[in-house]
Amino acid sequence: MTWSSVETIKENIHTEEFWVNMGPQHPSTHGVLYLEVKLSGETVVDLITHIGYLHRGIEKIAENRTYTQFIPFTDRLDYIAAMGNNLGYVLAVEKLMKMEVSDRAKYIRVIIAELQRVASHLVGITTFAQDLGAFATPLFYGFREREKIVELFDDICGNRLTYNYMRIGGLQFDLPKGADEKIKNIIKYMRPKIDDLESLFSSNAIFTARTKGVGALSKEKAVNYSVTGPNLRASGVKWDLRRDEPYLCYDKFDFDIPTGVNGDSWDRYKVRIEEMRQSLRIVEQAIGGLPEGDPTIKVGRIIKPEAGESYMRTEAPRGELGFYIVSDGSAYPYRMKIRSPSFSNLAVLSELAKGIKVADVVCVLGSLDIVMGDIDR
Amino acid sequence: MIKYFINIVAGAISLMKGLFVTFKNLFSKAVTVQYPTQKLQMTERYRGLVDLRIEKCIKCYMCVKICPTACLALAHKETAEKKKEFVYFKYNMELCCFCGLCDQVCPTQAIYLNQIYEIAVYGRDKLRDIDLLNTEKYGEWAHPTVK
Amino acid sequence: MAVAEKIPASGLIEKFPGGGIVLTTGESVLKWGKASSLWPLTFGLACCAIEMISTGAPRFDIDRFGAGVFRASPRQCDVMIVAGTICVKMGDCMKRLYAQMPEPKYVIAMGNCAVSGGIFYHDTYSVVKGTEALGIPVDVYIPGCPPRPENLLFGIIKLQEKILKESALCGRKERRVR
Amino acid sequence: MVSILTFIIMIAVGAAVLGFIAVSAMFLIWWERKVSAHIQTRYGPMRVGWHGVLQSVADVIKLLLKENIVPEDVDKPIWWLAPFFAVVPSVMVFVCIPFGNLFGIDLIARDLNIGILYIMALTSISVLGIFMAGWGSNNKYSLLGGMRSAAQIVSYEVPMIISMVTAVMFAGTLSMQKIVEAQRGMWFIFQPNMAVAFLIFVISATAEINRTPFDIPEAESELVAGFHTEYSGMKFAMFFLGEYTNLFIVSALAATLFLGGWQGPFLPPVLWFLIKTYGIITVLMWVRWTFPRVRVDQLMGFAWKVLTPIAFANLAVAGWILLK
Amino acid sequence: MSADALDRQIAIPKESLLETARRLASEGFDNLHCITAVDKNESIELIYILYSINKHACVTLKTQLALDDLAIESLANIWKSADWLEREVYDLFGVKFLNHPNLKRILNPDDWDVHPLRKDFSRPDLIKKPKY
Repeated sequence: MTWSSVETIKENIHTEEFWVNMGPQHPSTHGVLYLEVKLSGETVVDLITHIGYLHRGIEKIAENRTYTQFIPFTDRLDYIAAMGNNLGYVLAVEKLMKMEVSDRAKYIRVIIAELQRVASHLVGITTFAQDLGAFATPLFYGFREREKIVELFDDICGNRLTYNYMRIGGLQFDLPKGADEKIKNIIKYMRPKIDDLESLFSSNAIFTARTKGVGALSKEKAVNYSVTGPNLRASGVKWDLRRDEPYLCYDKFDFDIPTGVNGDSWDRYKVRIEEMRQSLRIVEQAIGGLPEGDPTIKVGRIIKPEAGESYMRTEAPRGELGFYIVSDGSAYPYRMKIRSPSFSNLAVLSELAKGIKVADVVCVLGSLDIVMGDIDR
Repeated sequence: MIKYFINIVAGAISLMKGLFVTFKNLFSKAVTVQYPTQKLQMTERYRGLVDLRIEKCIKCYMCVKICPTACLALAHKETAEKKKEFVYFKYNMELCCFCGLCDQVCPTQAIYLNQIYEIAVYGRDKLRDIDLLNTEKYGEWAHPTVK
Repeated sequence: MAVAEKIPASGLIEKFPGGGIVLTTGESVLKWGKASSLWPLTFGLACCAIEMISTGAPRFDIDRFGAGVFRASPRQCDVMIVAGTICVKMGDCMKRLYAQMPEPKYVIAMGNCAVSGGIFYHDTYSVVKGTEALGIPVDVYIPGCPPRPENLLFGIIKLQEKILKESALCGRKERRVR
Repeated sequence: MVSILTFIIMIAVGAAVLGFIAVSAMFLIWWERKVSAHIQTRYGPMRVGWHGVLQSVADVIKLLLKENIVPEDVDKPIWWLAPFFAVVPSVMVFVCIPFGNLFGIDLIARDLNIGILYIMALTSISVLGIFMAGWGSNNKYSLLGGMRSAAQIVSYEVPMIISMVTAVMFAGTLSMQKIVEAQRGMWFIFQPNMAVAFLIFVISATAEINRTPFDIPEAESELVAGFHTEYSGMKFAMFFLGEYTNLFIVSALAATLFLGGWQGPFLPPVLWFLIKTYGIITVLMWVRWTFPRVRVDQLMGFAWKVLTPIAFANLAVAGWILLK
Repeated sequence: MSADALDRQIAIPKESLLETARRLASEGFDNLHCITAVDKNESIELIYILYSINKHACVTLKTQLALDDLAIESLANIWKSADWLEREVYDLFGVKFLNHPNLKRILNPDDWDVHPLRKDFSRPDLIKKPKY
């Protein structure tokens, strides 16, 4: 057979692109995400993201709940990092009411938020590894480590996942007796475990081959898509609200902001690993300098902010979480908009997915670390 | 050509590191709590089911007002001696979100969240309209029989 | 035989003297097999899914009950743990997933959202008020928001008790579906 | 008279082999669950029998009781036949696996003088089952899984066979029993170039039986359950059976070709054979529960750019050593 | 405390939105952080929150839309993040964005014709929380 006849055969072979539905029930869509993927062989030609399978209308609910009553609902937004949502919401209301909280409350909030960041990144990284096909072991290691933090939170506020701990003007409880000792132990326990996780992934040739150069997001695109959080920093933008617009008492702590270079899945993973270490550093400093005082508030009174509006954004584990609250002077918010980080982070997926293999779609999605409750609200 | 072999060897070494981590864990002690035979102690602040210390309640309706899911229903009447008396105090566990706001807002610590956490039922009616005034309401859940 | 003592249903043999023994033993073994091997569907909807994974994770380890094989394909699983809020858009998908599961199939409604809509019962326009509202029969309800992992394990024990009580061969038939 | 006796022996051997396969697969499933559990610092099945040894029995009973769903759009004959194609070849391979000897009887069903050739031929057939399942299911995930599997096994067959040929060259025979006997003095693995061949064999065998890090045909996080997405009940169990039988076979082959088969001091030969085989299986499980999966193009690249050249070079070195 | 986006508000008529947006983009506002709307009963107010990561600045654009003319130019060609955010506003408020690449409902089912975050929204299956 001559070479030219092979060419003619190639021309005559009829190939067809086809659509594959991933989700809403699919093991690697992190919940109920629905992706329509157009494939040519194994290569992705087009990808359409459908969301809304977990749209619970929380913004509508907010208009019918008092300010205190809404706190439990914030837990259910980004359920992997519920404390971060709690914090963002109460800060927004405090900003609306121009209220200052006590120093101890600020410190405890920082400690809790940073521990939550560690817990959240543990889940994020290990589910990412699970998506890459490392079946169950890294995921279960991540959950085993996270369990320590969850048990601490259980001790502090009485629930494992939906904490409802922050209050407008302070906290529900002070730390229980012996909590600072426990937190110190967690820091001691967590550091070698993070190293372990890193040696399980970072040096692993298969993991590197799967992630390096996959789904690279350039600096400009990341900013233009309003990608935030670790995903933005992985693209090389040194932007962290904890440093650039410090809230609470983040300006008192010394920490680095890890950034990536290429913005690929590897960088996104690496930034998260590094952020966990920095968070532990912040917790260590905060627990060392924990001031005395009463972080709790007298609750039960009805909160009625003056008519007005406030927009508060915080650095939640997944990115910038913004609460836009409009008050009409009554006990109920007039309008509440939750600008969730995962929503904007996910929008970039269809851009990143074009031209890569179907296995890489899962990889990119895992590295973006989305939570459907956060996206659909 | 040399680089080709270096890559292969480096890759193999990197995989060994991962294997070493799992190997370490293979012989470390399991962290599992074997649930039905071993049980974790619930923390002091644990938020279980809503419970009531009947004699302490002053019928101020704070808990009913603060509840984000409207799972509490309370009604009272006044007796001849100007004393408040319960008509009913119902708790709908189906709607409850175990947020603890009622516990926190109660001025006399009458309503609180107990330590019960093992609840599973075959029918929903057991979860609805639980009479908080009945002291035996959580009887079977307070002491579950699990083999 | 020491092993036989661990078979939960073996106690039933004593209740049927004489000729019934063989039949009962056979049936109780079948029931025991069904109850000890409940493969759940990987079906996390919302918050409770995290607690469901926690239940699978080392600390609580659902695999001790033989229920740790999370299958992604509905064709291969026995129990659907509805873990989370069911939204209007998801409702049809859920009905379809349930139809795709082979008999005998069981449903555990985990968390108040799956029981009744829970915290999202009032004022929301896009939440289905519980699994039953979709027409999917539920075997065990586990209230909680979210339930502790122990509570899910307790629910699985309850489901096993239920399976041991029902007939061993229910649902065994051939069916053609799309 | 003689023919009846042969017939009875045939039946007995067949029953023994089938029984062994079933028990071994069930044991392996339990063993895998236990190994994975302990790697993840948990216990695994605990509630049925001592440390859950009866777990696989319960699973089989349950799968037998499950409804058998036949999706409407499947290509029926192919869909029905696929599980058999996945299981039967791997059962047939047992004909010439030397288990050692017990009371002077060689535990090998038939020591074919072309044993290795026969095994190579049969192991290639099992891909047909996977491909049929992928094609017949009329499901896009299954189709992708089947396609991947076909490409993968065609690629990895080459280094695997070459590494087997290295062992054959050293033994100078194709008969399995004689290969074992050729390692009487020293197991093949203690020679440097045979150690390389052993590694290549184990890696490509892992790919051949679709285990992590080469489990792309059933890649759970991408393709739900790959080629067996549409199978339920007993048909699914047959794929499982085939998978674990294959796992046993490749480990047994590795033990026979490179680790001296049933040979070893002190202990009876059967025990040595099982120890070696299950040892390799445990290592494969350990690998499975550690590594992520490679991508389909990386998998092909690895086979053709790394494994095949090294296997050929190794073969050349082996030839040079033999001629020297 | 750092700069607050709401402290620098620019109220603009809806006709000049695109022009203003282009100018702000050329001035270095590279990040359209959030688009949202508020139903003010007689009108719908659109709020655009913009940030500049390099210059560390922020600005808020506000524009009013009359209920009978809920249409405005889309910004999806300037900032990619506007794509989904505008779809969300369309879904929840019914504001039509002209020249949007793919203006479809994003959160709610495609066949709905109501916009849930409007104050006059109601559905028969919506159960109001009893107020005490």
